[in-house]
This record gives sequence, C-alpha cells and structure tokens, in this order.
Amino acid sequence: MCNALGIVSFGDTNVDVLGMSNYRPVAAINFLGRYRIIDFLLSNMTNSGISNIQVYIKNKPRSLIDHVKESNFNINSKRGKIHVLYGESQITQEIYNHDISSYMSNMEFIERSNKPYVIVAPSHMVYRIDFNDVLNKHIETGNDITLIYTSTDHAKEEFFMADIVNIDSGNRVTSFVKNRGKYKSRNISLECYVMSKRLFIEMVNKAANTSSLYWFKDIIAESCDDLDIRGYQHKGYVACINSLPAYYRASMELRQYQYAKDLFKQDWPIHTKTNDSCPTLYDNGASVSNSIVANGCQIEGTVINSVIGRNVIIKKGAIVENCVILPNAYIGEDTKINTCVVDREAIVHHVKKLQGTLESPIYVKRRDRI
Amino acid sequence: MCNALGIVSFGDTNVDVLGMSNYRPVAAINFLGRYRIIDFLLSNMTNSGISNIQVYIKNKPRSLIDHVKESNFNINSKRGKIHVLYGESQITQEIYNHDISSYMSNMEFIERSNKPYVIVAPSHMVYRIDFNDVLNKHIETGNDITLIYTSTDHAKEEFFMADIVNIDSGNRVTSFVKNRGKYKSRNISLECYVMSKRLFIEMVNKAANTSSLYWFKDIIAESCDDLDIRGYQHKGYVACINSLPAYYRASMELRQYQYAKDLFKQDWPIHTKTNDSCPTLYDNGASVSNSIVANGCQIEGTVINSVIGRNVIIKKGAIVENCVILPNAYIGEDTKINTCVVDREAIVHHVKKLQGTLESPIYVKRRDRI
Amino acid sequence: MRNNNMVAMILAGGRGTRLFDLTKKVAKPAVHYGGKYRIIDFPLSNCANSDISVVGVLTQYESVLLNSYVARDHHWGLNSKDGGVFVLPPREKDETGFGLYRGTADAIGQNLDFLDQEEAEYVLILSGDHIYKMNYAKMLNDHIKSKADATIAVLEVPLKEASRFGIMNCDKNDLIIEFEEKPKKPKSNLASMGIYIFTYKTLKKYLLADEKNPDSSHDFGKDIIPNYLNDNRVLKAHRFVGYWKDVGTIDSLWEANMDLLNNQNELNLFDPSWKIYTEDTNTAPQFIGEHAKIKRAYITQGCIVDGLVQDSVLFTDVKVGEDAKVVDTVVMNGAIIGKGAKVTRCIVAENVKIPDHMVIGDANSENIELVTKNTVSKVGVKDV
Amino acid sequence: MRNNNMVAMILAGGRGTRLFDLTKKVAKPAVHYGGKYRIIDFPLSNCANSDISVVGVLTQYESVLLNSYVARDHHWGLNSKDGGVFVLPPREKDETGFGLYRGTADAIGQNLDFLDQEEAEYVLILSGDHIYKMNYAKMLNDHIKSKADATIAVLEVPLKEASRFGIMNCDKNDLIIEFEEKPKKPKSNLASMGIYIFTYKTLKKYLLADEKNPDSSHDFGKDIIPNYLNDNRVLKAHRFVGYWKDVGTIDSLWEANMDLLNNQNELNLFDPSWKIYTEDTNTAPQFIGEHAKIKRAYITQGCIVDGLVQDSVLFTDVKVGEDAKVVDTVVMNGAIIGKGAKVTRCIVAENVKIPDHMVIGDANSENIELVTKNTVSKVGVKDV
Repeated sequence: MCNALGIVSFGDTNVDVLGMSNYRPVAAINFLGRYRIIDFLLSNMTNSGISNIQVYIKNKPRSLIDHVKESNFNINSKRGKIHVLYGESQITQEIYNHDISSYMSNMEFIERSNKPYVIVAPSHMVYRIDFNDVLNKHIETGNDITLIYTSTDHAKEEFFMADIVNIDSGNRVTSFVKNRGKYKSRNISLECYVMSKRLFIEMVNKAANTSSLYWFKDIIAESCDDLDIRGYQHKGYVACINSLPAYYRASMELRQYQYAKDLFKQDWPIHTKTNDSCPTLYDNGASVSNSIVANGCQIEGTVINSVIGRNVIIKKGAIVENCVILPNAYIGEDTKINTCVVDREAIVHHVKKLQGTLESPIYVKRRDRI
Repeated sequence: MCNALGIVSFGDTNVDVLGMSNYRPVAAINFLGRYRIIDFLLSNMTNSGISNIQVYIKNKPRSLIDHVKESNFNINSKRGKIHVLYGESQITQEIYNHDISSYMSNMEFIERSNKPYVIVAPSHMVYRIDFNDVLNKHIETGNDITLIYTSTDHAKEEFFMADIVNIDSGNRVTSFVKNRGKYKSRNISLECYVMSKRLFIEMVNKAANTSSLYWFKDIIAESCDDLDIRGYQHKGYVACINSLPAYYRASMELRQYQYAKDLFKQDWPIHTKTNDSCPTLYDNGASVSNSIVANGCQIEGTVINSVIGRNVIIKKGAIVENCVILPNAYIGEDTKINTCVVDREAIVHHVKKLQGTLESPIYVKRRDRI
Repeated sequence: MRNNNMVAMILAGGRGTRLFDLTKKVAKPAVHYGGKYRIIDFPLSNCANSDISVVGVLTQYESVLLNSYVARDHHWGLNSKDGGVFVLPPREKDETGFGLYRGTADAIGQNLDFLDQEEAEYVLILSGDHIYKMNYAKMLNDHIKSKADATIAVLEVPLKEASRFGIMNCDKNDLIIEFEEKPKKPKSNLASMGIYIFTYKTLKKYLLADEKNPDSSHDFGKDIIPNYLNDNRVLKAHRFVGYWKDVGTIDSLWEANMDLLNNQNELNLFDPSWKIYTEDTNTAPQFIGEHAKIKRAYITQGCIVDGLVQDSVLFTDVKVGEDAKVVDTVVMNGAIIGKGAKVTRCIVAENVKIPDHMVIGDANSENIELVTKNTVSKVGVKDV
Repeated sequence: MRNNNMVAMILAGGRGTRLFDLTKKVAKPAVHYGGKYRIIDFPLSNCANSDISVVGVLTQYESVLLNSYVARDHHWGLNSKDGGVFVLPPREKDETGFGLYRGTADAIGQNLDFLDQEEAEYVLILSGDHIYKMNYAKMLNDHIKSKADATIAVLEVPLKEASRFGIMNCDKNDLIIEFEEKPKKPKSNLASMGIYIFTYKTLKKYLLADEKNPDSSHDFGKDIIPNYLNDNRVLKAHRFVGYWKDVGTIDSLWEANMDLLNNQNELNLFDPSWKIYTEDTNTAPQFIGEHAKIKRAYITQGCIVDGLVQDSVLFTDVKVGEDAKVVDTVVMNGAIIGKGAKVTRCIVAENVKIPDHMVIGDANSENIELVTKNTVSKVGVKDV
C-alpha cells in the first residue's frame, strides 16, 4: 500500500507528438496496438497500490476522460478514484496554460487527499516501476524530494529536449539542463518527483507567486540549493515520447520482444480499456513477421517490422513495413507503405505508395482518406 | 425498448438559476436533498429503455461528468452509454454558445447511433414520463415531429419565459410565443421533441445554415408551417426550473408528499449517485415538520417547511423555516433563517438571522462562511 | 488492487434460530440493521476499506437472498478487475461427491481450490453476523511483523463475563500460549472475536489433515487453533478496541439499533473515512409530514412520517401514520404503522402492517417483542 | 434496464464427460473456445445484447472456476443497478433439506424463490454449452405476439439427421402440435435447440406439480413440454437461422474452432453490433517474431509466435518456438510449443508444454488428438 496521492502531470511545451496531439492529449495517444500512453503510468500507480490519482490535462479532455473512466484499473470503485482534472476557466494565452495553473485551480482536491505523500509524474515517460520502492527509499533517506532518473548512453539520439539532471557524489541533485543531444552519456530526469504533500503544496504556491509563467519543474530546478533533492536511478527500459519521431522510435523498439518484455511482466499488468474485439484472423495470403499485432485485425497482406493496432484491416497485396498503424485503420489492396504512422480510422486506399524516413515518418491523419 | 437515441439538451439563455449556475450547469444543481436536476430526465430515459444517451452541456462540464459517470442509471455497462458532450473548441463569444453549435461539433457521435429516432429534451423541466408512450404515438400518427406540452392555469406565476405553444383543433402546433406571465391558462412546451434521427440531423444542419445565432427551438418554430408538428399533452406534475425563484418554488411544492408522489413511483425509480451516507439522526432538541430530509443529517434544531440536503448539520437552537439547504451545509447554533437557499458546504454561523422573500429568496453561496 | 494477496472468507451459513421469524426466509447475515444496512454490510465494507479485493462468502442455509445480495459486489466497490465477491456454497466435486459444510474449518477446507485459484497468500476468516468497524490491513501488518502462523483478533471483556467466550491466554508480547473455550475460571479477559488471519500455506496443510480426521468437529476454535498450539505454531493476539456486537437474539438486535441513537456511539456511522456501504435503494428522501413529532430517532430514506417517533429507528420505506406513536421501537423495511396505532419496545418485522389504532408492546416489558404478520393477525385491536 | 422482466436461467451443470480431461477440473460451459472465449460467454453475451439484465447460472459440478468466472458480471456489462449474474447452486432450505438438481426442470423448480424475488414475468431457459448468436428479445416478441405459454427455439436440420434430435411437429403457424424425442421416423426437420421462453406464472404451476410427481424425470423435454402439450397449452416454435453448435466431443470442439478460420463463417465474431464479451485478460498484444510464418490462423492477445502456424487457432498466452510447426491444431491457453516441435490435428490442452522437437498428431488421423500433460509425458520425443 503506497501511502501517496498520485498526480499525473502534463508535459511542458517540449512535449508535442506532432499531428497526433491535435486530436487528443499526448497521454491519450494510442500506443502498441491496444494501449494509450497513459496506461503505463496509471498501471504503475495502481499496481503500486495507489488508488487515488489525479490526472491533469491541458485541453481536449474528452478522449482521456472517456478512456480513463471506461478502463478498469483494478481499484475499489468506492474507495478509489482516478480523477481527470483541468482548468475550467478559459485561459486567454497558451503561455499561461501550465501545470502550476492547473494545480492552483484544483487545489481544493489536492488538499482534500488524506495521503501524506505525493508522487508526481508525467505520462509521456513510459517505463515500469514499483513506486513503493521509491517511496520507501524516500522515507528512509529523509530528504525533501526524490527524483527518478535514468542513465543513458544514447542521449544524442534519444531524450531530446528532456532534462539532464546533474547529481553529485552524494546522490544529491545539483542542477538541470536541457538535453540538446550534444553528449552521449547522461542522466535524464523522468520528471517524477516524490515528496510530502505539504511540501508539494508549498512549492506550487511558491511557483505561482514567483512567476505566472513558471512550470513545476522550474521551481524544482530553482530549489536545488535550498532543498535536499536526491536522485533515484531507474534501471529498466524507458521511452520518452515527446515528439513524433520519438513516438515512432519507441514503437519500433517495443515491437521487439526483447525490449517489450521489460514492460510486460506477469505480476505487473498494464490495465487499459478493453474493446472486446475478437482475435485476429490471419487469412489466406497473410505474411507477418517481426511485428506487434493487436486483436480484431483481418490481415490478408504482408506486415513486416510494424505495430498493428486493434481492428485494422490489411487487404490482399498490401505491404506494410516499418509502420505504426493505429486502431480501425484500413490499408487497401496492393498499397505499399513504409515508415509511416497511420492514425485511427484513416483509410489508405488510392495512394498506392508512401515512404517516410526515420527522422520524419509520414503521418496520415485521423479519419483521413487518401 | 425505446428505439431512440436520447439527447439531453441545454436550456437557452432564459435558463439561469442565478448564483447556483456559477458553479455548475443547471442540470447538475442539487435538488430535493439527494438528487441533481438531470436525474429526473435521465431516469425517464433509462426507465423507458433508452440506453444510449447524449448529454450536451454548455460549460463547466466537470461536476456533471462526475455525477453522470458515478451514478448508476441501471443500463448495461457494455451496451449502453451516457455520453457527456460539449464543444471542445473555444467559443469566442457567449452568443454563439448554443445547442446547434454543440450538435454540429459532435455530429459524428449522433450519426454513429443506430437508432432510427431521437428524443430531445432539456433537463430543467422536471416531470415523470414513459417515452415509449410518446414514441409509439408518434409512430402511429406518422407526423414529422411530436412535441410534449403541459396545460397550466398558473402561467402567470409559473413557466415565466418558457414557450407557449399554440395548437389548432387538429392537435397541430401552429406557433410559439414566450410566456411573459400575461395569461392564466396556457399550453407550455416542455421543449421535448420526438422525431426521426434523419430529420433531426436535417434540422440541425438547416439551423446552422440559416443563422449562426439560431437555437434548435428557433428552427422548430420556423418550421411549423412546413412540417407536421403535433402536440402530446403530458398530464402529470411539471416543474420548470429556469430561475432561482422557480427552483425555490419547485422545492417548496415538492417537499409536500401530495405533489412529490407524482414523481416518485415504485416502478419508476429516480436513479442518482449514491453517497453512502448513513441515516439521519434526529437528536435531542430536534423538531421537524412538513419537510423533506435526506440521509446523513444530524439535526438538533427546528426545521419547518424546508428541504434538507444530505449530510447537513443543524445545531441546537437553530430554526430553519421555508428554506432549501443543499448537501454538506452547516447551520450553527441559534441561527434563524427563513426563505433562504443555502448552497453546498456553506456555513451559516455568525449571522444569526436571514430572511428572504418568495420573489427573491436569499442565496448563500457555495462554501461561503457567514 | 491485490497488494497483499489476502483473501477474505466470510462465514455466512448461520441459521440464527434465536432471531426466530426474522431468519425464517433469510440467513442471519442478511438481516436488516441500522435503518439501511444488512448485517453482512459490516464485514464487507470493512474488507473494502481495508483494501481487500477478493471476498468469498460461504453460504448454506436459505441463501437465495443473501447470495444475490452479496453478488452485487459493486455496492461495496468490490468489483475491481481482479476482485469480486464470490458466493461459495457447498458443491459437487469429481473426487468427493456432495455434502454440506460440516463446520467452520470444513467450509474453508472445501474451498481450497478457490483460494488456490485466487493465489491467496493470507486468508482472513470473518463471521457474517458481527457489527463492528475494523481495519484488517492493520491486523495483517501485525501478523506479518510478529511472524505469526495465525493471528486472532481479541477483545477485552469484563472478567466476570469471560466464561461465555473463547479466552486467549497470552504472554507479554501478546503471543497466545493457551486457548480455553468458555473457561469456568478464566485466566484472562481477552476474548476471541472469531476473526482470524492465517498464512495460507500452513493453514492448507492443517485443513487437509483435519478433513481426514474422523474425530474432528472441523471447527477453527475447537480443532484448528488447538492443533496449531499443540504444534507450537506462533499465534498472535491482535487487540481490538471499539464497538463490536454479535446480534444473536431479538434483544441484542434491538439494543444494537438503539445504540445508534447515541450521538457519541463508538460505531459512528457518520465517519466519512470509513463508510459502511450497502445496497443503493431507489427511494425518495424522507417526507416528514405536518403532524410529525420526532424526538431522538434514526430514520432513513423512503420513510414517510406523520406521527410521533421517539427513541426509535425507522428502516427504509417505513410509514408512520397520523397520530401514531412509535416509542423505543425498531421498525424494519416497508412496515406500516397505521393511524393512531401505538407501538412500544418492539421490533416490527419487514413489511408488517400494523392496523390503525392497534396498541402493541409494553414500556415495562422485560423482553423486546418481535412483531410479525402472525402477531398482528393474532392480537386484537385495542382502542385506547 | 428491466424492460420486459425476462429473467434468463442458464443451465450450466453439465459434466461434459465426452470432453475428457478438458472437463476434469472445469465444468463444460467454462471450457475455452475461439482463442479468447469460454463457451458460456455466448449465452451470457447474447443476454447482454438482448437487453436482459438478470441472469441466473445453475451450476452443480466442479463449479468453483465457473462460479467465480460468471460472478464477474461486469465482463458482460451485466452489472447494472438492478441486474447481475447470479450463481445458483443447489442449497439447503428450511422446508426441503438439501439435494442435487435432479434434472433441468428441477434445477429451475428449486429456484422459484429467486425468480419470485426478481419479479420474473418471463423465464428464458438456456444451455451453457452452445455456441451461437441469437437475439432473445426477438424471440420474446414472437412469444408475446403469438400469445404462447411457451416458445421453443428450433433449427432446421437435415432430415436424415433429425432422428438425433428432439423434433417439433408444427402447424402452418409454427404452433407446436407434437413433440418427439429422437424419433425413428421424423415427421419434420425442426429440432429443438433447448432454448425456451416460458410465461413464468404458468411455468411455476407446472414446476410445482412436477416437483411432487415421483414418476417424473424432472426434465423440460421429457416432462414439462409433454405436459404442456397434453393440457393443450399454446407452444410456439421460434425459427432460428444461423450458426449453432453443441460442442460435446473433442472432434466437434475442434471443428467449431476451425470454423473461425473461414472469413465467411456465419458466427462472424468481427461484427461490432453483436460482440461476444469475455474476461478482460491483462495480456500484451501478439508478438510475431522474425522467424514466424503464419498461414491462415486465428490468434489472440498474449501469444508469442516464432514458428509456423497453419490452419490453427492459438488461445491466450500461447508460445510457439522457433522452427516449431503447428498445423490443423487448436492450442489452448498458456500452452507452449517447444522449438522444432511439430503438432498436427490436435487440441493442445491448457498450459501443456510440448518439449522441443516433439512430434505429435497425424495429418491423416481419423480423430483429433487431445494433448494433455499425461500425453506429453507418455509420448517419447521423436526427432525428425
């Protein structure tokens, strides 16, 4: 039982999965065939025994509310609650639409929680963690804030624009800088903070009083000297989904079982909204390899190195290679697509060939017919 | 089984329960101690076998979404759905924020319904009706639109600014006018329309094309000559809650069992969100008469001719007369209040006397401490 | 949430014969209590509030209502993905054929496959007919910390009453060294509440052995606990402080209801942090009429009151007519007290209709009178 | 929603002995089918899709898994406020004591109190082990329109096979005039599907009378329907057209699975307007490895495939190793096909692990081979 309130924060202005986030918050983007990105963080929280969770979003709440309310995250329906919150008053300028203003306008709900700790984390970082371990360590050490980070040797290619965290020999966080891809090996902040609820409220108020443009991470960065902020290294797989290429890269990595098995453990279910689709029919003519396939698909064509979402139809002669196909999309006969991201309910039919690049995969819009 | 999609519309600009609707849509206002106003319409729909319902709201969706999602309206959780919808794009001017623009921006969901009929009704009209009777009559008659109305002899005092509907001897609707309280006996529209889904979509499109300021009722009014619109008289109790005095009047009427029994029938449950409050304790010193009391209250004072919401505390020596007290309010020792509406979580403690009038009852704001 | 893998098993097979007509068609755990509850709401809500997600309910006698009542597990929020309330009646098996539960231990022993299937690590044994609020998560912590094989919840009772209970004699660390069932000369005042936590792996061995023992009465108190003690297993006493009531008789059921009239009562059903959940009835709020006089009463939704109600508890959908007098009385669901009727020191059973002007019960009676449909038809109408 | 007050009662007590080891620990209705389903998902989903909200499941034999499976009624959306799936095993009663269900009619007869409590107006009797999609709401309309006392769903079968079924002989309005159980010379080809709608009030009378009849076998087909016909009650035949399968044997279970490989199959599980709901497993999507070759297969979540799968159905969490060959085979939940193993014309039971390089089954076998843990340990490893 994790004695903490879970707070799902939204990413800052550097998090924007181009194209896809026009239709929903990054948290609600479909991922790996049957999930939404937020499922991984919410499952981390509920599997850790956190049953009161606040999910903050910036705008376009509908898809996320529907998803969260209709998923079964395995918590007691009377005692537990996953509460989707957002600013109800209109924010005149996008620049003021940050996490601090959301926390401030929902402070009543934060104060009402009877948990002594908070665990704040954004949903665009995908990994598997038992928050009990982090919280126990935090309590044992007795420091002010514990920050989860990952060490990577791929900081040149991955985690672009994420926060590099500098840690001294005593494991104390000394400063943050943006990762602009200059160095290979760096410690990257997962932007997940563990602290007492009291300190969290104090920090939020302080941020609001300091500047009306401050994000929560700004006030954290500013407090490195005054507060005892310690690092907690997470050793497993991490994907940082803050752009379309990053989304694409994570999908390509995780379609391979050797990466994915770190996220999917028997005793650590990833909860999501079931769609009650039937199994997938690999029909005459199908040829599939090196791919993730969700249920409900009807495949008559060729699929190589791809992620195929729920209820996708791939007709005869189609060749889908290095692609991410989101639920309910339709790939028509003899269509050849390579290195594309095809959004929900899109129909690729008349265009017979599409070829993107790793740095900029082709994006086919939601409900597009091409 | 009512073969219709339920559409809960929002009231036009004449519907504003002053003060209370600052915090939530009229649909979500607490009513009769344990309900929200919308519960009566939603129960009408689900009890009639309508299990796919769209609830449209103008703004401040949170309280209504939470209420609807956490209530149990007794529909199959896989097959049925109560979908709360609202415009996600910002509307720059309030004047454009009308039902037509909501329908237009959610047309995808309306089109997706596989029901051949729609029943459109606003939640601020409170009554009990089996929509099967109306729909069967509509199908039998074969007219274009069926409109439900009530006949009243109190049009001077009640239904102010509601629509008077003029009906010819053939039961055909000929025109509408606003009720400005000039005449005693009138037929009042309950703004509930039954028609085919096809015609509904047609009318919405027509309204949008005609004027960007049109409400759905405007296009209906304009179509009296072209379409066969018939009246369906509802004979039971009706309350029209479109202002604070109207809210107050309805509460005062329905705290009397002879009126309320028309709404509360054994075989017609009013579904709502349960709060799991314990029963009410009438403690030493309590004196209660002619009132509705919800569960979870602790009463040590006097209550006369009032509606007392869930978990209200009324301390020793307090006298509550002709009042509507909303859930979780606190009436302190020796406080005397008469003809007041006390909103949720308000604390009346230091002010020892409050006296309103029937035309303008005193309103104590949500979470106020006076 | 399955944090601790503790599965609760509620023994709900009791006939409750001393509750007479109240349990004629309804198992005792399903008897109404406290205005809107049924007794089994208490262990079920305690489970929900203690983060337990899987609950087995072992039923046997007249259980159709009880079974369908507990099966609606969303009432207690126990409908999480991996959780649920599971009705476990005796059943036919490939190997053993079909038989009734022979005792409390046999009831669990016959459901080891259920516990295996739910991957129980700990088993919490509860009774379906006690009224109390208790945090079983804390008891589990105690069990784990003290490395016990079994932990038994105990209550301090007055020493002179101790001989009515199963008494635990403990060392200074509250480890149980001796168990005496209804001892004539009790050595301690720690009474077993019939609430046990067992480490499942060990319990399973004992239950399998007990199943085969022809001399066993297959009872936790009489057989399993003594066997644990004989084998020098670690048994921990977990002290409980608070309201606890076993409502075995009409008088004690009445008393337990009357306790709710005390605004200082320890059960405190107003506490929002430990709610007792129950069926969600579709009833209107309470209508208190113009002739009503209410002096100290505990009244729930659906009641329509137009008479005097004093020191009484009214359950869902009770109607009290004009000029009726209900004093020191518990009126169960749907009962109607006719105009001018007078009811004193009674429990009025469900749906009983007391005719206008009938007088029933006595302010000075030694025992509480149970008013059933039979009573009403037998007693004549006395106009006063 | 309780629009029509029709309560469904699913007879789920069958032992299914001809399914051998598949039903050793699991009642037949709980047997897996079609990748992700259990057989009883079909009647339960049909109920949900037909707007029925209260379903009783009559269980008897080895029912712990089945009971806890159906009790999680939110899987079928059947957890509405007044609805639910209620497990109804035989139970002890005040009057009658305790006994097993003696037949299909007795199973309902012993649960009249449940039907009374749920205020049933019509009772729909279903079998828990048939695979089909059917709109019971339409059948009820038929029942009401034809003012029948009972309505029986019937299926046209080839006349030469008709002698294996209960055959309904009807007049031109499809009113049943005669019922023949497995007639040698069938007069019609309308076979009873064992699906009945009864008007409850009438049925109750017949069931009460039947309970007392010592000569009755307490069966709907053998006793109740003939009694109705004798009394000139109105019995309607409701014609069903579509996919319907009773999977009583290993071969027919295999066939029913193979039917799903046909993209034109009448069962059409892809239809979004009539979904078959089932347990929500927490499995990852399918991982298809780099050596995988999939030719006509029906595969569900949680599978990890790196070999050849041809004309086969893989259930949840199946693993197929590199160079393995799975042909004309049904592989049930959690089974593992080792590297280089070859499985042909088999049903591989749940959690069976086929060792690397084992060869099992025969492309020309007359019957389908059921592969269990025993099979695997008995058969030697043949390297090919």
